[in-house]
Amino acid sequence: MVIEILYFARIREILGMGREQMTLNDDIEDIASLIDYLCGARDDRWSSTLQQENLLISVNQSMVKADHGLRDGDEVAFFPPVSGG
Amino acid sequence: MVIEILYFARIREILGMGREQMTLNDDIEDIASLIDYLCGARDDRWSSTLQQENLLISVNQSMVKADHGLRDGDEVAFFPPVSGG
Amino acid sequence: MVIIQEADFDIAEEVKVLRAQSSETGAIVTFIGLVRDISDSDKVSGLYLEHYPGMTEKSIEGIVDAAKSRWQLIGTRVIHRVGQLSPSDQIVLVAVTSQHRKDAFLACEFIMDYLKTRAPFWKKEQTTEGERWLETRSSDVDAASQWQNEESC
Amino acid sequence: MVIIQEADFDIAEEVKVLRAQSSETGAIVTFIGLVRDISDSDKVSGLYLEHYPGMTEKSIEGIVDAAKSRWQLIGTRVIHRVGQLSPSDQIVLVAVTSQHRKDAFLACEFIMDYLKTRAPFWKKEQTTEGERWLETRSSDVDAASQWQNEESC
Repeated sequence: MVIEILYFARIREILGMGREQMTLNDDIEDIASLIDYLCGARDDRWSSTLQQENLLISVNQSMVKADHGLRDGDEVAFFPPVSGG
Repeated sequence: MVIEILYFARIREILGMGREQMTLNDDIEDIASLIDYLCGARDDRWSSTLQQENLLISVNQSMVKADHGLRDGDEVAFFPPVSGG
Repeated sequence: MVIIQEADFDIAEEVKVLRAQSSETGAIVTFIGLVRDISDSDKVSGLYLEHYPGMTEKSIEGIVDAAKSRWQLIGTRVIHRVGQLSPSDQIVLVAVTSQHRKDAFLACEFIMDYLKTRAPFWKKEQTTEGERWLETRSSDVDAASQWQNEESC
Repeated sequence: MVIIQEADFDIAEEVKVLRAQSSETGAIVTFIGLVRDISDSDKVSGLYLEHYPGMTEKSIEGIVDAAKSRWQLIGTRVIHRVGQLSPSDQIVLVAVTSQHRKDAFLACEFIMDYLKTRAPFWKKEQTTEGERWLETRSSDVDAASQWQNEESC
């Protein structure tokens, strides 16, 4: 399946990337396995940001936990704790 | 002594008077005795308004109780519960 | 700053004055009270607001001082209208600035609750059933007394 | 009504729109957040606000809906600015109308507390010590969680 991944704020800056499209292997079925894949396949910046305890995750613009399942066409976002207002 | 008495809102309308100056006899030393005097010396409208339980009293623009003493030049006011805001 | 006036007020003007007072201001909370067109299920056509000149300002200043001693505030503005008003007219503005929003929210609500029960204003409603003077609502007395209960916590 | 924009806003305009919505409105409570010039004792020269377009509006609308189900509200307006801001600039406006002031006060504070912890905005401060991203303050997390404790009372 194909998903869109968005990165925001500090995470976007560290990774040097705001958005990417990814074609996932069949064994990546949820957010947790997506994070595992990204941390394993890419450089240290990925594991240092995506394994942080306070990482926030959304799928299709709703906040989710790491066990949330993935479907074709999903919009996934990774971001740090928010600070608006 | 000479005092000024002010009446507001419903009380002012019932008494038909917003303000009066009064020269008090020596035996009127506090608000309670002033109210007694006014209720005794004047018609029923005075006793029906000044003896109401929810009557509010101020002397020199600070809220007081009926046992508050009176001094020459005091500005006394009688009014119903407030309803601003 | 406490102002009693017949004229209407402009919230933008008051917020502008408050913003100019300090660059440390992080929060502005305002309350505006309006004349409602229904009162106890009667249609209200107008409202006359009487007050006690001098004592009104003094009592509101006392309430504002109490708020200032309780929370960290930067500035406050209270404007209360008197005289003849119509439904939807603005009656009162309370505006409070602070470094942090919690102080501003609490102080603004505190000032309104005490103003409702302590400041010498009286409303006379003109309704389809005739004219009538309003008196303090028991819900307003309860609102003001809650601040005292909190103090003893 | 939730609006995310780079442009500044005018509180008078927003209050005017809310007042026109209903003649039953008795109370308008507004909150304005401003850029402070000091942060953790460093001088702030500017603030950059990033957000997640689409999700921002959706999350704030969810917060407003939660407020509406909890209190009797007539209207709400939330405007949040993004992009480059300077000290003393307005960042956010939350305006709530209701028949009675208590509902308006509580709903306005509730919306701000949740917006601070749930809406996807990120602030990057430019200070004398360099640039830094801000993260949710623990005091804001506490403020938002208080509303949940109250629910179980």
